[in-house]
Amino acid sequence: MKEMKLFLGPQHPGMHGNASVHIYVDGDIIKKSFLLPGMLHRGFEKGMERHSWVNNISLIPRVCVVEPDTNEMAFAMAVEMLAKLEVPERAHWIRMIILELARLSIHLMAYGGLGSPTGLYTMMYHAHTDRNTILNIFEKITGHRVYHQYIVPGGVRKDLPVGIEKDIHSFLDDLESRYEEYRDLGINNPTIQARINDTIPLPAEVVWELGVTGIGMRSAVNKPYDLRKVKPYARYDQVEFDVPVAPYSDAYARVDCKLQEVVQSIGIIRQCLAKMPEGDVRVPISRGQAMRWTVPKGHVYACVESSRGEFGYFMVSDGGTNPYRVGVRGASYPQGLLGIEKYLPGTRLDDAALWVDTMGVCSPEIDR
Amino acid sequence: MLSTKFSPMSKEEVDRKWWEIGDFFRRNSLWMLMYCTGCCAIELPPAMTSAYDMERLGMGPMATPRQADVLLVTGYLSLKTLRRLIYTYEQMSEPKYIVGFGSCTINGGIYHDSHAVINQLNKYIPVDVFVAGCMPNTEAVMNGFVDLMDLIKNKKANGWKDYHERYEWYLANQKAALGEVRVHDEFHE
Amino acid sequence: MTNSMSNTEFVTNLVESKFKVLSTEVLDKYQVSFEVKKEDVHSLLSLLKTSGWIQLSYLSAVDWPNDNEFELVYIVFNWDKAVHIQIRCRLDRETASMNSILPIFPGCKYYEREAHEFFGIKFPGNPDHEKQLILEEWDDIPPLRKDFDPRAYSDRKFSKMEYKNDFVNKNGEVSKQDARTKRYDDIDKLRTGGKK
Amino acid sequence: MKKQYSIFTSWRHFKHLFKKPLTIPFTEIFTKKNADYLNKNSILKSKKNVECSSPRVGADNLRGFHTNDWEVCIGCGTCEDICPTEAINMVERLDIKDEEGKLQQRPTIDYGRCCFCALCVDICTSDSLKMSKEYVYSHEDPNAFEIMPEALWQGQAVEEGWTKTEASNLLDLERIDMEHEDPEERKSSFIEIVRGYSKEYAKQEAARCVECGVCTGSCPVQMHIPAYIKAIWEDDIEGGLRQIYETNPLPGVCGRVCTHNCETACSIAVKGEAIAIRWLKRYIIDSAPTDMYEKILSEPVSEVIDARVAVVGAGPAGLGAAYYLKVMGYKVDVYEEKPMSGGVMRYGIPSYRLPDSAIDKDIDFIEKIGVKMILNTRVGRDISMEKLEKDYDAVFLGTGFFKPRTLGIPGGDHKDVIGAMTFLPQVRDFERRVLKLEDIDVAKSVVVIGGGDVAFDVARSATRLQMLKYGKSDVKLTSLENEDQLPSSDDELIEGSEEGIELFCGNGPQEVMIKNNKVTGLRLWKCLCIFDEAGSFNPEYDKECEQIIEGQQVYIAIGQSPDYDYIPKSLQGKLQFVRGKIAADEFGQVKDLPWLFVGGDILRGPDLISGVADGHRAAQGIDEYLYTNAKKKEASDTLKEMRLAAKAQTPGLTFRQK
Repeated sequence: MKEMKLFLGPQHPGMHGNASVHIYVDGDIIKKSFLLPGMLHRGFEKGMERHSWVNNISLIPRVCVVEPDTNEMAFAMAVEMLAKLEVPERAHWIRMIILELARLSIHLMAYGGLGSPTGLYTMMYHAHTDRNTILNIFEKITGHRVYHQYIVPGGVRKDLPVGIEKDIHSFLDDLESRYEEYRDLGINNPTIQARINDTIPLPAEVVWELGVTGIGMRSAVNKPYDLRKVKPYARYDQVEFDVPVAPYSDAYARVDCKLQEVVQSIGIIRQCLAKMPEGDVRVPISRGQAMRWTVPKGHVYACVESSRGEFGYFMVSDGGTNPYRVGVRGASYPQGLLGIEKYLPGTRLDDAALWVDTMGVCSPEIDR
Repeated sequence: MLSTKFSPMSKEEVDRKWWEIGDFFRRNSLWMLMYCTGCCAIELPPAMTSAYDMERLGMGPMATPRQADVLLVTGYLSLKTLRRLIYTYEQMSEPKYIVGFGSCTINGGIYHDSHAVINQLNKYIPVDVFVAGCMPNTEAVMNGFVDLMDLIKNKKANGWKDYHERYEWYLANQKAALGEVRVHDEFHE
Repeated sequence: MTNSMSNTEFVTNLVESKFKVLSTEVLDKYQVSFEVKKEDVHSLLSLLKTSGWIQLSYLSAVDWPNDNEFELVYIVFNWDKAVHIQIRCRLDRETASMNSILPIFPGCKYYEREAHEFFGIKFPGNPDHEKQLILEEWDDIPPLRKDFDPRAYSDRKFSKMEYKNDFVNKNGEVSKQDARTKRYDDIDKLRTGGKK
Repeated sequence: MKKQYSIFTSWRHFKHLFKKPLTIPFTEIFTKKNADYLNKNSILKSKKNVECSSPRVGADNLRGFHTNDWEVCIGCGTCEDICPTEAINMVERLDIKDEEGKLQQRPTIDYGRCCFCALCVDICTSDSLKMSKEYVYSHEDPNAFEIMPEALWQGQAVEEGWTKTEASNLLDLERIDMEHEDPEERKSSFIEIVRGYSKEYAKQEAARCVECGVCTGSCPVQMHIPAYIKAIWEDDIEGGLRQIYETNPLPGVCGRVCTHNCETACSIAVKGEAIAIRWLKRYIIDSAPTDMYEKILSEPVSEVIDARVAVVGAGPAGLGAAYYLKVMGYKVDVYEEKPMSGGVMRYGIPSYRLPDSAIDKDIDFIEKIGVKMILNTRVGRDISMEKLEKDYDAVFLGTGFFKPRTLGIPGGDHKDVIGAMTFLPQVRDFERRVLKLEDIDVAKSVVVIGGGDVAFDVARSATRLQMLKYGKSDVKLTSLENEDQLPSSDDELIEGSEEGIELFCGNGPQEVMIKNNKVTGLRLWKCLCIFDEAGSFNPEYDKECEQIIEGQQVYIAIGQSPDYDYIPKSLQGKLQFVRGKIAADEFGQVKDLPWLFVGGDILRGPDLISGVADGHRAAQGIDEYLYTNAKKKEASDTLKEMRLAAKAQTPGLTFRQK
């Protein structure tokens, strides 16, 4: 049969976000494939150089749409490293609550998103409705459902609103009570299992070759390689949680790990709410009004564990009011670009969307 | 005595009547194209799923441009997307409508000084309704859709006609920004 | 990991014993940065890879037009000895070229391609690095160079909205705002030493 | 091997069929307008639902559309500066009342740019800009997205969403502390109290400025305050110095003793402590090295116009006029009665506030650019006014108020009742070692009458002299005004109290108690109100509430009056006097005597910096008089430029002066 070129995306129901996978198929076996990124390119790294330290907080969350908080956190950590800022204790715990809520939200979304390549839309309906509740909680805490602009260098922008603990607890209880339901609906469902078992496996040696991090790596190498454990930031060293791992990384294992992380995140949030001290939530970067804040010279790299892996900000300051250079290491860069090029050939056409979904390829952070 | 005087309708009047009837059905079953051009698309899943359930308005996602009535431009458009969006828009069957989401489609939003993002969407393709917000909350999105229906009812959503009438103008703007509208995918491989 | 030695000390000793390091900076207990000569980068990365720094976290460049140099940054990570290592080297800006590290870290392929696209640095050894990746039909200097002004580019190519709303008073009164702005602009010129 | 589940495991979801649906009803999504549409199209069934339909109320923190309370907004434009998307533009609205500390402009917001980050709210200096809980807005016309926020959103009262809190505040409301000499130590010497900012502290203080320029309008000379503060922040002393000299030839003096109306107007002061504008100005002058002065010095005056102007009185007004006239290219001679130039700066202000070195630095600069000082020469005694009129093309009078005002109470003419302007020059002469300590007659306990800065100067100088003479101080100060309404600056009040001055505020003196021809004290009545209903000075006393405070001397610092003896009678007949001041136009030009200009206290007052402003305006007036009279022709282009540049910076009248 003749080789044929197909586009998966940018306008495709199975594609997450505005990116395109170019696939050459023979029958339905992929012969050659590429990701065509850049459709969400906005020139962030240039934009950040052109905004002051404080203005950047309105730019940062927009790097990755679904999980803005890891961006904010990595940016804030980088600035704090440069300016040698001591973040107030309470701010650390609030940050962890926000980060874990964001992790819940994106795992739910990805789990729901599994509905489109597998054809089980019920999952999507459940997951998005629960995610909507998280977004409303975010709105109460941060002032916006999606672009929170809440974690800022020096702490968080505002203290938690009164009574939010109740909202969070009731949501967590509700989610926990329906956790088994979620599993039954999705990965315990024999139909889904038949679809995702042994689909697009990822051997450990390929992981190192590609540089994949996050769940994709942990489910392959069977080791708790999670930045929250390996180099704890915020106060992750003071909470107890497990890092779900698996010995064999197929689509099933990755989705399974995601779901297990949901349980861990629920636990972390509960511990944070219990352990959180009272106190200030923010310190300014330096004296003076915000537009005249300056940060000492230096080169730093700060990274956090996002739902898709290591999310890092490389930052250079020349001592001025703007960052001199900000580089963003998108967590899904390896699996999105090199993974699709090297690893999709040989699999079936209909598995391409599953790869994009289970590896969490997020185009805005690749394009920036 | 009843006078049954039959006055034949002119062709224009007949067309108009048919359009009105067509508009009634169209506006009550607006099918949107599932194309997430930018970040505001993240508020669409709640609108599509059970929380806001836009199927109550007769709206639903469609996989291909030829089936869809509404193109949602969800936020900023990089040049690379604009090329593909113009393709998509031109593939859609008429009448077709565009909803512009968020600040970026109106005047560039936060990316107004970016080298890769256009500022005013309605210079390149005609937009019928703009929804304010960055990003607009789901409620704002839903209200935007009803605004569009209202406009269709009042025969004000004529962007697609304008695209015919002033195609030269649109094309000139497209060329000014893009150089060439054609997509060359082979560049990248 | 030996108990007597922290991870950062281990790295510093390891690198400084074998290479001539221009500057070393221990940023915190999880991060060390080394500035080395361009020629040493490959052997240093190989050494680190064999010592456990098997993950290439990031690769990018910084433009320093005043020094007429680019700075390449490689960041590698070891999951067992949690230390991020920054390796930085400087390249001449006019003839910016650096041999690809593809044989050491295959994951660098797209990072290098991007660095070429946004800075114009060449990476011999990386077969695809000159192809466009993110941008499409780009018609200006690489956009992350400091001398590229995205504002000017945007103003030139994409028109901005000119609102027809008029909130200003139409009584024909003399604008005080303009006078203030002009006064401020005049005085600002004195900062550069200009005088009557 | 993964566990195999039954195909029916997922069927338990059917139980949700019997639960209350999670779907949000239309009435909690749509606005009334859209609900009405849905109702008309039979999608929303009941008409009743239309009425109660409104979108979900946003959270308390929601960053929705902006509201701006125009009454509170001061038009500072800080929101415009911080906006990361350039969505905010300040638009001039001349229909807003023009008042001190406010600008006649208000923000418009472009919702085609706004990213709802609320940075503008967090940095708003007056907390007027807020975000509402409104978040639904759509329109077919893109022009409808530029909106001028007012207290109402789209004509509707709306709930407050995101507001500024202490944590989210982006302004720095606390002033960097200025080091002061310790009260116990400083009160026994005349060393300068305020030490001045170090470079690091000055930069930190300068970093607090938001560059709004509200201060400029309240400064009598309209200094470019934001510009030179920015210069400090960027560590460009030379640039800052040039900018300062553009509007103020006496910065060293003003950096120490200015009344700093600018700090009252400062937009940071709305919510916090004003920028220390005065100290920052002083920092520039103190840290500018001599060679930098000389570099700037060599620039301004290169050519000379063939016209001569006489300035009578080398005080702030006279020096201001002389400097700007010289910069325009005129030949200027300054006549001063006293042996040193500086007027009130030299003889009226004690050196712990204004040391001679600071005055010298400023006046030397003026002398070096070619202003000729003719000292020890009193017009009317050593040189006649007629001669000035004949020899010069124009004459500027800035003779000030130097005659002490007397107190019309019994015992007020006793020799131990001393006027401030008699005492203070003595103090300065003592500091310069012209007088010895024994020559000054300060009693062991004194009473000062008056509540202004001068009264405090007298009281604090007396304290120092007492400390030097007797080793302890006993100074009482009484004023008509209550403590919170004292006309003096807050610094004086605080520092004076620290130095042990006893305050008897809110009392009017009735009699100087004299026994055996010696002053023993002062009888006071409680003052009920100072001004009568018509607003003129007419204090009312409570005779019941009487107290006597002891003191062996009484100093009177209730203001000064002018001395016009030097003006010949023939000329005085042509002048009009209004409450002791000479009537003249805005530029100080006297009607019917176009060659005569006046300024300073005898024109307008009330403080040093206003005198400089009068001088600057008079310089412009003189320049215009000489040219409109066709007396002079343009000598050269550079000269014309010099004149225009100097005139371009002429200040208008401030709100207070109007």
